Amino acid sequence: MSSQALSQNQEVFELNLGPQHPATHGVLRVKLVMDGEYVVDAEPVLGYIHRMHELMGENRTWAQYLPNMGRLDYLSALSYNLGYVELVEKMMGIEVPERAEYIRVLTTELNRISSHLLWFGAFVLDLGGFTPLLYAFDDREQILDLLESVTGSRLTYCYYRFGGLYNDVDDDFLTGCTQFLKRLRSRMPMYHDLVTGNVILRQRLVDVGPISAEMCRRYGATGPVLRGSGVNYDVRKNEPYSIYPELDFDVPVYNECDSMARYMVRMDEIEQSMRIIEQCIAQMPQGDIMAPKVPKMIKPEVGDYYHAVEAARGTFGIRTVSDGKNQAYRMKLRAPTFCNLSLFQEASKGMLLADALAFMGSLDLVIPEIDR
Amino acid sequence: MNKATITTQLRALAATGMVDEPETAPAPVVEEVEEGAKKKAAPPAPRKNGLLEVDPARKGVHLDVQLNGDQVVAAAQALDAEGMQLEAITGVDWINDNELELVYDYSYTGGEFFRVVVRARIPRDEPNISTLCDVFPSANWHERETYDFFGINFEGHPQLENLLLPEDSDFHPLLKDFKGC
Amino acid sequence: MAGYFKSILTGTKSLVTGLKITQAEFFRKPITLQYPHEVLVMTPRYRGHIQLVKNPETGTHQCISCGLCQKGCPSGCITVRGEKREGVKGKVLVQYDLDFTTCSLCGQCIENCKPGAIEFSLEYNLASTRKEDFHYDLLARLEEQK
Amino acid sequence: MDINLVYMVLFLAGIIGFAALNAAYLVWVERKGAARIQRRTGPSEVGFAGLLQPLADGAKLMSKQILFPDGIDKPLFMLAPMFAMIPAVMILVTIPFGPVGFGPFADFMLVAREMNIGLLMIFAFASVNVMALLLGGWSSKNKYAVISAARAVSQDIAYEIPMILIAITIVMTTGSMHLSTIVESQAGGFWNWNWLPLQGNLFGPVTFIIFFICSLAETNRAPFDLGEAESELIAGFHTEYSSMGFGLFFMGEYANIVIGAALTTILFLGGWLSPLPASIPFIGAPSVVWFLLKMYLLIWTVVLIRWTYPRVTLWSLLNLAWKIMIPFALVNLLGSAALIKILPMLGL
Repeated sequence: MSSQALSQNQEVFELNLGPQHPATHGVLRVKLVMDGEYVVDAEPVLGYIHRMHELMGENRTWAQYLPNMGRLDYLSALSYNLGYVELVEKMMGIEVPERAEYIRVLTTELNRISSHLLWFGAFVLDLGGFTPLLYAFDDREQILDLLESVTGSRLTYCYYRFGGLYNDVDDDFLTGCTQFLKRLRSRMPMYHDLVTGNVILRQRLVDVGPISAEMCRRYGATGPVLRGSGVNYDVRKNEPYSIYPELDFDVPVYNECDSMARYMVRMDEIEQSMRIIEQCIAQMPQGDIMAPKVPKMIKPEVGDYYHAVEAARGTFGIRTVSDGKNQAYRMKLRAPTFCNLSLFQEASKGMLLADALAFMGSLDLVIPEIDR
Repeated sequence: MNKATITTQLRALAATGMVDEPETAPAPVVEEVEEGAKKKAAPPAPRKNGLLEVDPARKGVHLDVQLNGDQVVAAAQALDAEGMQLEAITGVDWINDNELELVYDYSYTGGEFFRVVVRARIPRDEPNISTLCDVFPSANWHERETYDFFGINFEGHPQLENLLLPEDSDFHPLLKDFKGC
Repeated sequence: MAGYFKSILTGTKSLVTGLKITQAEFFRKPITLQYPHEVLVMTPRYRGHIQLVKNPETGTHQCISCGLCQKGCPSGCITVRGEKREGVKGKVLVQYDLDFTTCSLCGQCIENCKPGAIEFSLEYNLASTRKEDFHYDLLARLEEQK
Repeated sequence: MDINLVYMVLFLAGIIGFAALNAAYLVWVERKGAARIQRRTGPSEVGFAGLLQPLADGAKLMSKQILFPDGIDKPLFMLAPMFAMIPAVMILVTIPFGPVGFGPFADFMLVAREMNIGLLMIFAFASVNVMALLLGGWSSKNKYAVISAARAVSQDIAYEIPMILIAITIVMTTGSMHLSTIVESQAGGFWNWNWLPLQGNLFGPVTFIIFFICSLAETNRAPFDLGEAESELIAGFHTEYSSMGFGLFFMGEYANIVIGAALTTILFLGGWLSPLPASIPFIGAPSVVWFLLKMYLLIWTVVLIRWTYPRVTLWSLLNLAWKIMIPFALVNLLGSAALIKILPMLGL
């Protein structure tokens, strides 16, 4: 692409963005070809923290692979845990007790809120505003404290088990959740006043980084990126799993296709996740948290299986091939931001550098998940 | 998106690919698999080409199609025309059959729950298959990743370089005969 | 033209709102913890590295050296060794080493443990410049706790 | 020896000390203020409430090695930080801080060397500041720094125009470029200050805000910190600078903030004049305390703005200058000219 630009006698230069750069939030590298401040071509270069999780899946038992799930996307680890345990339960035909399902959904949604809050802060940081980051961290810290009190860890959770949970939640946690929701509800208007309504932010986001629904489809983009392009697709609604069909929540969809739409989708998703958590607390039944009969050694039937869940960043899918042994024959992890980032090269053409970085922020990248 | 159209098209595609076998030949894989598991016999023989309608609650997909290697582009075009999106491309190394399997996952984001998986088996010694980049741009990175891990050569790919592995690596870690580096 | 002035006005209003919020936050108390001066107590379920449980009756561990924790560990960071001794039923634990550098705190070992001989500790103040400092001898650690 | 010369040397030393002290402690104010805005505590370890932190930072910067990347234009590279600091000190020399206002030397004017065309000189030297960014960015041989330098130049040119247009309005209404005269012409209470139209400045409050915004943009402060936009250009023009090279850029930035705030105070907020009429004893007396009060209030606003808003993009920044501020300033210039003629007719 750079050669093409050069042949048109444009005065272009190459700019190497990353792997150490404040805006890439990790070790992503983007090879930019710039014409002044305009991006002629942007080629993401991946693999700086590639850890070959898929190979690890092939030489560990099904249960031993669980901790890996928390290390793909360290910001919404529980969604990935959920996807994996549900896949294994699907293969083994394990019925999960209802209480466990409610706790799983509750904790996953808490994790989704914390992930979106961190994205919110980091995104505004990309745009040059520092303070909202720390306000968001303040709220996120409450979630981490709550999750720590049940799961024992703050980031890389390993809480779900095949057929249930590691341990039960107590009333303190549930009242803590209720209090937190009350607190976050009172904070959301502040976020909207300070950030959403800000004229500078709107100028930087409205009509910047347009991605059409067709482009999303061609690139396999999912999650808030897709919903910001006016496509009403959420795995929780469209391919229901766990107890999501029993819960009442909306899928926020914006038709503007710009960075602002993606921003608004995530902010609205925080509200919807709060609704889900409230319902989970209200409807949570008493009972066991582990299925009565979970085989000690997981040996799924021969065949291949697929399961998808809605992680904070889009559709997380696992395709696994079992040869009847206690280890997977093949474990494919389909990471949402991998696909979401792949459209960056086409979509960022002709953007200003500042806009391209704002656009990249709006994709909500988590590099360990892209590199796996 | 029309499920019936997709099913018909893919079935026809699978049928044309089968030179020796009649269309009715492939038995439902699920049963075959269960037998194999019960008997603890030698691993089941590789599946024949064909289309299976499987239970999504158990398998996670609705249609499971196995095609010849040269038909995946046609299948992708048929699915693209129906508005499906390519979710992932990956490979499986069937070292005992001396074959590599390519797995293409398609999903539909328009509302209905519909997932299709297209597979193709290619010989392990000559891992060549044509690229989907012209149909789905998302295939670009997925194919580069598969090239990284399996060394599969996607013919016609615009930039078949290592994506996740280091630029100078010459190993393919997901091949079953990979012994660390 | 009216839109031009209106956009300037609404823009200015949003900027003033932002200033009001930050100025109001300025007068509120800090929420951060001054770490070395103030220290948090971990919640009971906090996952520190594992340790041997001390049986209050016998005053020693409950490990039967079955090695299930070692077997179940995804990263192979546990080494358990037991010996046959005369006059004692079963094996006697002689070595329980934990390589904390590779541990991912998943809890597989604790779940696998039938007699409930290991638990998560609440230790989090762990920092060192040497790798060897994270190779724990849990038996010795239990002795120290006495 | 001429006593005036002694005064001058003393004042020069004082001004340099004032600039350095301000730079050091404005950093402290900025860090502490930002921390409190963000519900943190900020510097707290070095000295009481971290008050010695700036000294520790300074000592650290001075003890660091100066790095010269390969292939840089070394003379320019070394010259650039000086261009950032020297004009700032030169401008501070001409700024009158007002009479002491109390005690035995109540009428003693705190000014190093005032000139009758002080305003002109300030703008002349303020333009040199752009050179620092341009040279620093250009000589670093770093693509990010070059982009940053290009941004800084287009930004500073765009914002100098409305700033000077408004300054001309003030010169018209007061009839002088002498800063003390400009202040004295605003005497008689805060309603007589230039930020209200009573003296003939037609869109008084608007021009005040425009001037303030321009001074933000001139000093490359957030939200106009396009030159050093850290999430885009890492550190912009001073990416490659270390040690006191960076330190001078840093001090220059804070000295420029002081200048911007001082100039706004003089032009619009009555300088060292009390907001109340001089007839009221003690509070009504003009004093340097008033000057500093107004100036630091403005500086605090600058700090608050930095920690509240996201950064603008280059286009919206230029749009703001060319499409909003310059038309306003021009209309204001013409309107004020008319108002100056009308006001005497109304007997004001």
